[in-house]
Amino acid sequence: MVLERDPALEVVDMPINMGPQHPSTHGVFRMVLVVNGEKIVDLVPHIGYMHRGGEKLMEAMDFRQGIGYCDRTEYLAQFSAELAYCLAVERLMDLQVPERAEYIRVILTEMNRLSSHFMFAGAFGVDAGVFATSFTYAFPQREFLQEVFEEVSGDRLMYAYFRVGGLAWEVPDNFVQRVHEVLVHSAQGLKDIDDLLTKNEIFMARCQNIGNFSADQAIAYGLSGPMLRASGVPWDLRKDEPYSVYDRFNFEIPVGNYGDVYDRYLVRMEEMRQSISIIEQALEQLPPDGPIVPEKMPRRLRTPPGEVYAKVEAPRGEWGVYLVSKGGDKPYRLKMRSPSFCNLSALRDMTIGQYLADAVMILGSMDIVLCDVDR
Amino acid sequence: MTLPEGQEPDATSDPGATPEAAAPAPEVAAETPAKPAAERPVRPAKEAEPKEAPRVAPPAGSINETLAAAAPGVVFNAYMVPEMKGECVTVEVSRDDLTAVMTAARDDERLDLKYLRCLSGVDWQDEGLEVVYHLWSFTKKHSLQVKTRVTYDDANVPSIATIYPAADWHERETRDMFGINFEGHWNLVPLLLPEDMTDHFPLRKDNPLQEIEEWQGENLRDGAGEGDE
Amino acid sequence: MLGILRSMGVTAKVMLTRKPVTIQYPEVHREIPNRDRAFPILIWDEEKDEPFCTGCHACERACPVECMTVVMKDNPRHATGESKRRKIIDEFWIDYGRCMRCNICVEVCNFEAIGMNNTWAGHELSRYDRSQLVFDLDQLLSQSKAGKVEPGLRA
Amino acid sequence: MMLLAAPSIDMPGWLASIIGLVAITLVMTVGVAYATWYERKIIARMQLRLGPTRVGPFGLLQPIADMVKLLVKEDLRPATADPVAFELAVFAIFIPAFIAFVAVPFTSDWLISPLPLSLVYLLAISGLSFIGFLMAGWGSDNKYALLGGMRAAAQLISYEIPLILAMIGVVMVTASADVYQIILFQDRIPLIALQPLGFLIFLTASIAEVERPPFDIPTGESEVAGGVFIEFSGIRWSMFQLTSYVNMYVFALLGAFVFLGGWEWPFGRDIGWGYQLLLTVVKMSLFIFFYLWIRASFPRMRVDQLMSYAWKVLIPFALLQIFLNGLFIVYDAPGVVLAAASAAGAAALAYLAFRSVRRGEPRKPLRMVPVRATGAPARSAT
Repeated sequence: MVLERDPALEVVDMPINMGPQHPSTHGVFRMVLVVNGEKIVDLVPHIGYMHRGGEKLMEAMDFRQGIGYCDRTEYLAQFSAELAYCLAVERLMDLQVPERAEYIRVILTEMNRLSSHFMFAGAFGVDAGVFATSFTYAFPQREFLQEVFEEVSGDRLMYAYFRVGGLAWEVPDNFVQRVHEVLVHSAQGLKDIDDLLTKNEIFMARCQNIGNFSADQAIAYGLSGPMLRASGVPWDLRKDEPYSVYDRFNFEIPVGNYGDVYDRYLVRMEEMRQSISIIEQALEQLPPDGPIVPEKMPRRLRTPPGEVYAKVEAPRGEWGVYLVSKGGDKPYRLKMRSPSFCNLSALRDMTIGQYLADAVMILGSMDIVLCDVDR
Repeated sequence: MTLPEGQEPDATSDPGATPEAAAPAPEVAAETPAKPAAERPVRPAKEAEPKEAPRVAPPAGSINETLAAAAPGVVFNAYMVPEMKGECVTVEVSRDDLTAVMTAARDDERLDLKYLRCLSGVDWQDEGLEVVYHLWSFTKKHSLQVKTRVTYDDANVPSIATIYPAADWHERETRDMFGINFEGHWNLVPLLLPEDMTDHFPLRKDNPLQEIEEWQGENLRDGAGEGDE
Repeated sequence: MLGILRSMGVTAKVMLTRKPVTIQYPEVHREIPNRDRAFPILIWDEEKDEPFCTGCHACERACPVECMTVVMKDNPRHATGESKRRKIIDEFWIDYGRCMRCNICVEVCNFEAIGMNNTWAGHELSRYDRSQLVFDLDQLLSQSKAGKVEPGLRA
Repeated sequence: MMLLAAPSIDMPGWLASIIGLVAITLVMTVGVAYATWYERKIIARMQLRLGPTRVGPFGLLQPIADMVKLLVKEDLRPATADPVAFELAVFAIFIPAFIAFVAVPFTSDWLISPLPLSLVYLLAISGLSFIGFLMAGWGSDNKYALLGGMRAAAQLISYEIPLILAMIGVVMVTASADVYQIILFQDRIPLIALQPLGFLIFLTASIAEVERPPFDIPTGESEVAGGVFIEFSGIRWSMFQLTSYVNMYVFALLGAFVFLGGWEWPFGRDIGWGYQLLLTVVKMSLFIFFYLWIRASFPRMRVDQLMSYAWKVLIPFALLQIFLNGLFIVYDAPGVVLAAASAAGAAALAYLAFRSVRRGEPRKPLRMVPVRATGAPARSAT
């Protein structure tokens, strides 16, 4: 006898709406998960809740005004974003940035990488389920870094400190000493988080072998930064297409073997150590004085017509600016190639087949900034 | 296929020496603060002087020659923009050849451009809409910039999302912002814009950013309306 | 197991050996650096007993978010010879709700007439109504007039 | 044996029980409130923070303020929720947690009702709460709540087994299923020395039973955003929280009684009820501190890891402990042998917990690609 199957008892996949208000979507990001029990069958990401038309707004802003908008786009790696924008305009205008300004840019950008990765480490621990401990270990260190940024630029988050051609104003007199102080703190915070998470077996079990992406996949999906390096592609713009004065430092690029979430975490932790080393080298090489803007700096920034694609290695990956100018003091078209956007587009293929809790971890390992995704 | 004027590869000039860049623009004189504030120069009242970017032919042995060998039968126009400091060769292809060029760029071993770095749309107003692809090769360490141009009325470009999965979201974004229809894309629904906003393309130049801004400025100047809600 | 013990070790060590980093904010204010950028304020010329600002619109023009409104007038004290400023600021509004504190107005000012507030008073500006965030000339000048502010960043 | 709340007045036993329970409920409510304060302070210190400081000295009145806030908060019920399951879920969790105290001997005299099988009673009662979680999860008509409820049910049932098996080991050694008798058994040596493996299993399973990190997947904040409690607010939510803390107390007390010797060890039972109570509270606090410590230190486990840990690691080891105890009883070996064998088992458990997570080959470390400076050294300032 064959039992009649009750259609009400049919096993169906359940769509779950995760976000826009969810503790671990890192901003207003929404994904519709289709789960079979706890396994994810499908995932549909929805972005755009933070879309403010930044590219359009920057078409109406001149090159100095636009810098402030870069901060607001990539609000965890503001200096990287500013640097990419300034590089683009400098290339168009053919400006030579003075030595000292370049070094200060490198120091600040690398410190910014530290603070951004601290943010990642803290938030990622919380995604893994640590009751905010990683967060509270990371955030004081981030705060120390921000204090230096504030002393330099005057603002804690929206620095608007880089200018086309150099810097807005001199760093304070005790800058070098302050950076040295803060690096001690950063190393301490790094050790705390390392002790708390890296070797913890539960953490390893949560991170290892989820969200694996091979090198070919990562390249095809246009991943960049730590995501790409964790997949085994030794590619870092600081090494491969050096900008600013990055060709003057010795450092190492961590490259993962498995391309999973744990490798991404490890790569970022190692990058922080390398950043500390870069900052120390840069502080040593920093010219004690000198101009911070080019001598032949035009009063009003006007570019010749042209187009340029400038990119920097931001903490999240390649932050590129495609700038088209028709002449004048405003961009004709400005495209921000944000690493968060490109990395996030791979979320669907990384997540399918994993557990529900892993989706959170994979999203956390991307270290997205939603403002940067939506722009 | 409309091509912009003056893109002959011989139009060379040194960008740093253009008089516009070097000459300081008139600033408000410090001694005479009594300058009337009638006009608001923030507004781009007059269009910038119509000039084209200087373009030079790529040197011999550049990547465009490899591309020509890799994708035979494709007609393209190769040039370089001096501002890009020689690192990027641009090829302009017709949209009919785009798929062939992209496939060749990805699969040909001499090119090996596996990485789609960036995909941007540019609105050239009278000269149509342009899609710019930035490609990069990890093994060969060279890059290529591919451009294709369409008109407003026939804004269809073949999708390359099957060739480069990275293009998926970029194409959706470009469709949102410029209304370029990427034919063959598997899921061309609005990404950044609301789902129902399919007939309005914010990044096109005919979109009234200025009016909105001015309206907000007016609102501000009255000192009212800001706290009304 | 070792990693688990290490995790427990670090939390225990922190509990026993380190001081909390908390700053009890409303009672304790962190010292803010000299070049801190809160919101722009206008600066009072103590010598001439009038604002530095001549109402030249430079800041208004340079403002990326257009949060400023400037109205200029003839300086009545120029006629009497008390002041060298022929024109002076008549009305000045800054919408702090719109301002993004980019410092560009300070950079473009030719008279050092505007500066970024670098005191806590410049940060603690919560209001119940957004319209109260539009500051007029008197409000913008009051802090500098009282000698409370010496902006660290001036053009 | 003197009964709590009925020291001298002659009253029927059931009335005494009810009065005792009400008294304990009131005491526990305050106790739980202060457990939250304790938790927040301790975890804050572990996290470089201060914890509550605003309300009262050292934030001591913070729990009261929280309670008042939760009581006056609007009690919401989703329109599509199942009213019966939703309303009753709270009680299905709340009541078992509190009636567990009937069998808890706080001191040698303070006991509401002497039960001959009080250990069984405690385990059985505390295992009831999964019904409430299922009701809450299903009744909320929320997918997160449903996931949380299912997770809770699976977890509670799975971890009940190693817990009970560990307790069976204890019962075999002490030859009694009465907590009171088990405490009396430990007059010279606490059972943690004789049963380290059982203790380890109990400790792990009890954390899972009270759903505290790293086993808090039913309420996992970062995944299911509160899980079963997602639709509850105000008084209902606070009752859930209260219950989860009360459960923590119950298991902490159970651990203190069964493995740490309760009020019996190390001073004997003649030290007076005050000291006995103090001893009980201190031992219970040790457990609670351990729970808090774990909470501040560990990430959350994933649902499949959680289940496989219970079924593939804890249950076999609990059976091993029972087997060892059986050998000990049959061959009448000295206690040292049992302790040594159990300790070896505990070490094996710890090792396996370490190994089982790292399945397969050891991971390769990161590859470091060196970058050497190629650019010119720093020029002098131009």
